[in-house]
Amino acid sequence: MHFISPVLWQFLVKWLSRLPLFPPEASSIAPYTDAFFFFLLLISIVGTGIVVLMVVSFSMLYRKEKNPEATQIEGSTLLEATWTIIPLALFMIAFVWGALLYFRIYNPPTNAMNIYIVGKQWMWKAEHPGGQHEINALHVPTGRPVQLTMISQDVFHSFSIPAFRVKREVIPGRYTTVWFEATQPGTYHLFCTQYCGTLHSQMIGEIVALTPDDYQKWTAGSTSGASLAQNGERLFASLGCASCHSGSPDAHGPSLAEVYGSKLQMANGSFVTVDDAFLRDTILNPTMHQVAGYAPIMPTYQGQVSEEGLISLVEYIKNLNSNYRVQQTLNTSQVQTVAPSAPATGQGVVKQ
Amino acid sequence: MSASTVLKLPPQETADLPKKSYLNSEYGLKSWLLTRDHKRIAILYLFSTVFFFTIGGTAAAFIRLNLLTPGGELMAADTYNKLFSIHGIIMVFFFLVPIAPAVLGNFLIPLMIGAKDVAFPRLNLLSWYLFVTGGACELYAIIWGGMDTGWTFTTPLSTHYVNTHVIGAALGIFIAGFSSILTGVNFIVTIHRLRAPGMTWFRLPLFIWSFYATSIIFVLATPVIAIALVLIMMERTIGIGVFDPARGGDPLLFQHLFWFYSHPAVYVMILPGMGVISEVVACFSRKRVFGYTAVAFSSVAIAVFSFFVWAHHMFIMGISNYSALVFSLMTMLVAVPSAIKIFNWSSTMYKGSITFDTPMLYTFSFIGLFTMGGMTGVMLGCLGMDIHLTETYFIVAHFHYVMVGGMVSAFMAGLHFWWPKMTGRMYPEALGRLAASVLFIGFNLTFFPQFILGYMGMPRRYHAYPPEFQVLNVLSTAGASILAVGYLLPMLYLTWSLKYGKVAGSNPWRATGLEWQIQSPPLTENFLETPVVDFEAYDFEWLANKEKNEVQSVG
Amino acid sequence: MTEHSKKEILDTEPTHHEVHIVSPKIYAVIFITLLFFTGLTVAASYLELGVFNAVVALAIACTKAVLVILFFMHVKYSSRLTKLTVAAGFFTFLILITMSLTDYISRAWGLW
Amino acid sequence: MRCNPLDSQAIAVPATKSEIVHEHSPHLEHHFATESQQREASNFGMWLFLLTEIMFFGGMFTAYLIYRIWYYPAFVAGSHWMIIWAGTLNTVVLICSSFTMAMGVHSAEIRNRKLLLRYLIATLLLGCVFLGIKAFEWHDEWEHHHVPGLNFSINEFTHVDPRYPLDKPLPRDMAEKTQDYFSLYFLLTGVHALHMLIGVSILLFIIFHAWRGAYTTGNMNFVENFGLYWHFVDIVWIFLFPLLYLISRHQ
Repeated sequence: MHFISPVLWQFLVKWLSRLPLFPPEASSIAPYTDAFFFFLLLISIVGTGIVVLMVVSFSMLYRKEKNPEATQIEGSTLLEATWTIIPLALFMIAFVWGALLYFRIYNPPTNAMNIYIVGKQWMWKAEHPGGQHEINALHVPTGRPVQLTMISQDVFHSFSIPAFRVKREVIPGRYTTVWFEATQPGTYHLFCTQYCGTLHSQMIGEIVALTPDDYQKWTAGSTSGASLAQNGERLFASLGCASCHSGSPDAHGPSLAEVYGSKLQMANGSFVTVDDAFLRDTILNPTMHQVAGYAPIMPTYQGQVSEEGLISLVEYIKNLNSNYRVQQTLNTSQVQTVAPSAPATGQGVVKQ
Repeated sequence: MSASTVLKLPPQETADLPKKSYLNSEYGLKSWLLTRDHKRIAILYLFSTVFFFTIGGTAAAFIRLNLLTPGGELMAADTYNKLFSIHGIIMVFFFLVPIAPAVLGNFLIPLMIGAKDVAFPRLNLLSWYLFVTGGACELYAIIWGGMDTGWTFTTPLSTHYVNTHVIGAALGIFIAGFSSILTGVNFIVTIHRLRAPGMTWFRLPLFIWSFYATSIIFVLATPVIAIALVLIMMERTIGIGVFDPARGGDPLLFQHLFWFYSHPAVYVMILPGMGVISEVVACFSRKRVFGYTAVAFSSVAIAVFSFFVWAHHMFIMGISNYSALVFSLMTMLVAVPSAIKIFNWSSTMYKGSITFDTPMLYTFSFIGLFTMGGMTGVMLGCLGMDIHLTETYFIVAHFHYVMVGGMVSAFMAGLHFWWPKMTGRMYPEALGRLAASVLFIGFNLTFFPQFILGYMGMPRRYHAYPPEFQVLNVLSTAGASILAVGYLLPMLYLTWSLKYGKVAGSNPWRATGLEWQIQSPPLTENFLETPVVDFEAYDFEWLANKEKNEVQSVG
Repeated sequence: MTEHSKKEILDTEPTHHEVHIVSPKIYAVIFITLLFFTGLTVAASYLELGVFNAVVALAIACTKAVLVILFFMHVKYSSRLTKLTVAAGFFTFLILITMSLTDYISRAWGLW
Repeated sequence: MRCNPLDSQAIAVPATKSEIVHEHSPHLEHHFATESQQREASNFGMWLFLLTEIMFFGGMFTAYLIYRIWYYPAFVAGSHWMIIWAGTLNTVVLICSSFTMAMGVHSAEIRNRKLLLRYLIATLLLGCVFLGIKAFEWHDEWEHHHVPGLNFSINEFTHVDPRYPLDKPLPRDMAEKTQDYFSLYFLLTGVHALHMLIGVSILLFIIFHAWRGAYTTGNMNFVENFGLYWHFVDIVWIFLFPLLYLISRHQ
């Protein structure tokens, strides 16, 4: 070819070298997804192959020239049963396999480190517990399960990392989670895959998987000073939360120390395990989560705290092991003016 | 291969179109616009849906052109978003949903069951007017700025975050929805109540069974999207907050209501195609369809199961995982009847006497492409696989394989098959075969690369994309231009054949259906006297005897 | 497809469907019953029945609806096809509600 | 394989002598073989249309059910602001109109024009009464600032309701959710009233034709089908009434 046109040759070489046909496998789940995919691909190829084989061979064997007179055949119950039961069995295997994979991808292991993701039109914000903020990028260590707790400020987004084979819709008003364990250090694509408005295709970023050492260096180098929990503590004080949730026996609200992960009895008699989503929703819709034994007096903080603020609060309450610090903030906040200063309320579209 | 044809035309020197037919019973625009004849209404629908197809197709052409370069330099992101929204809305609601039922169904159902018309001719005309009104609303919305919600109208994006003509678009779909409902009601009543004497349920052509199943979906599913769209319009105009998470509404509820229609609607788009394929396979294999009852009941089974699977569009959207299990299981079940049909069509050819006329070529392309579309559908229905594949080009390729590769191939098969019945003239056979092959090649070149793109993770609805996806996108665009030729070609030669095509005679394919036993084009009243049916569907022996008797009586 | 079930399907096609004229007496009885149930449902809502308030209200509403459908709308005297149609409508309605609720009810079961 | 045509179960029996008489009946459209076939067809078509109506309301009922489970206290509080006597009266009015409609169809069946007219006019009047009472209620809700999107205020839910002194005022976050109740209330009653309005207009048309004697000469399909529609609208209200007005009145 390069005798004919060197330019064209260059062009082709450049193109073909840029033609990947399979995404990298960079997470612990990716081989499982791929194995399942190849199983499905095999079924599909065999199935399609059988159909094509039937059509082609019958076309050749029974075309009009060879077989001028058709033989009428009514049908065959045995054959019908065969091609009902065999596909059904294969589909059932696929269903069970797929379900197992689904629960594996959407059930984080308990030892996973947690990173918060906030999606908005049109950027991804990542909040690390250590206080590192990132925009349109996410640094994660390899060899360690990472759980993402995600929420959207406005519309539906979708957090997709093809190289990790994980994806989860990021929706407004509710936390969703996904987890992965990166295996190969490298930089991978992060896409928003749910159509979210004009710059949907710009809502992309980079997932940087680092070796544990590099990750240590990165966290040390990019901290913003205060950790997420410390931010939460400040907010906890300024919103006046400590005045009721002081942990003292005569307090108006329940003690929050070690509340995360515990089972609470609600006013309507049901039991609820406290998780991130529960904590967030209790701050916004306290009446819907009335803990038994307390009066429904907690005001709603809807519209007063940004999603980032809520994340800080949740992170703070999660790490609250004793009420000592709460008491401390209570003492200091009585000196300060209690003003619900919501950082960054202007960001999301908050409607009343 | 060109000798291989079942075609039997009357001697062209003496043959002429019948003196009286539905086409020349009356003249003038008014006789068309106020007609109550189901055949004329079908022709009206044919023109209007082809019109919308050109709009949707043009939008698709621009989309593919824009995706030639990774940066999306051809147009602004906003324009791109509007184009794919227009493409989706027009193609789904104004082309794929009405095309087969309203054109082929309207024309053929009364002919096939031996009736003079559909049960409610006035409603039939009304449904066309509703369709046109809905289409006009849509065109208004497009011309005055367009809409950029995608065809799925995801809340809260469509309710609070875009400033385009969402209300116009939703209103158009709402009105066109009533057209679907009326068509569905009409067909069900017609099939139940107007069958000719002797035309029992199990003598009906399989075409009728699949259109019956389609109509059930029309009647039961369409109202749910109507109410979902009303809620969107209310939310946008006065802000009632039912889908607004800021006011305690659940945006996922919209998706539940939307997909409760839109998933069954996918079967509205494919079931009629399956009916066409049954007719064509039988005729060109000169054989009764293998396992008639299995094929008939699988149509109904698809229609029924289609109501249980809608949430498989929402597996990653934060629905309950347990609920996802149920919906995934039902999805696996709905795949089985389609598999049954595919195998039955293939085995119909066994020991047949097969010819390869244009409709049969389209049928081959349907069987191949639909099998691939269906199998990738099973992949997407598997919970774990769906996580990686959904919202990427994989799903785009999947539904184009089903909708375009499946439904449009089937529609083309049907259009060519019944073209002599509709117009009385044959299309040019060689060009027809050429177009069928071009379509098949162009289609695969366009959409197969998208499977690979999808598995690599390229998200759908992206105006610009990372450069490593470019080669496959260029391939896809190249294929799209071939595909465009494949669509233009039939439009041209079919128009040409209206005047210059060979005279077809009443039964050029020597097919068995009632519609072939009358003159083409048929009379306004269809049948001179009510036919009495004393033969099974696809009874070629009966046809041979009939032909023999005719020869004898003439001789 | 057995002969029996084939017959069942075909049975929904009555060849001679006689129009049944319902006597005004039946209408009047149904009318009084409906009024009675309306009173009953209002009265029941003032009683403290816990969860059963909703159950009672819905049960009464369903009874009233069934009466209207059977008698005022003549379904009791109609062909099997009509009965099947009505049943199909309510069945699909129930699918919509129950299948949506499978999502909403089980969302709280897990930790996601 | 061949079947005798006489075995067939299909409907369009070829015209026998007795039916040839009907062939020229002015009511029979050209594509039907017999009048009973035509009547069956239109009746069946009407039922299918009602199925779509069931599903249309079904979407709203689903939304109602979900939010009622989620925000039960808000729904109770919202329901307590309904005017119970108006709702009960409206239910009675609608049941009466259903009865008169059924009697109207009966009069058409026995071909009594005068009776038919009388019952149809009664139905029309009752329908108008229903709409009037509904309008009064809506006006009342407007006065109380209960119309979401247009003039909604949660004031009356965060304070003790004088008519239900035992009710506790709702906390702010739950009071906000009463909007969901009122959205669905206006949506459901609004769509229902729209159906009533359409019904009343068709009724006017029918009365005009009944006055000219159109339905008492053998072709009463239209009245019969309209009756089905009217009863359906009644059934919707039969469900709306307890769902919207009667949530825990005892509290």
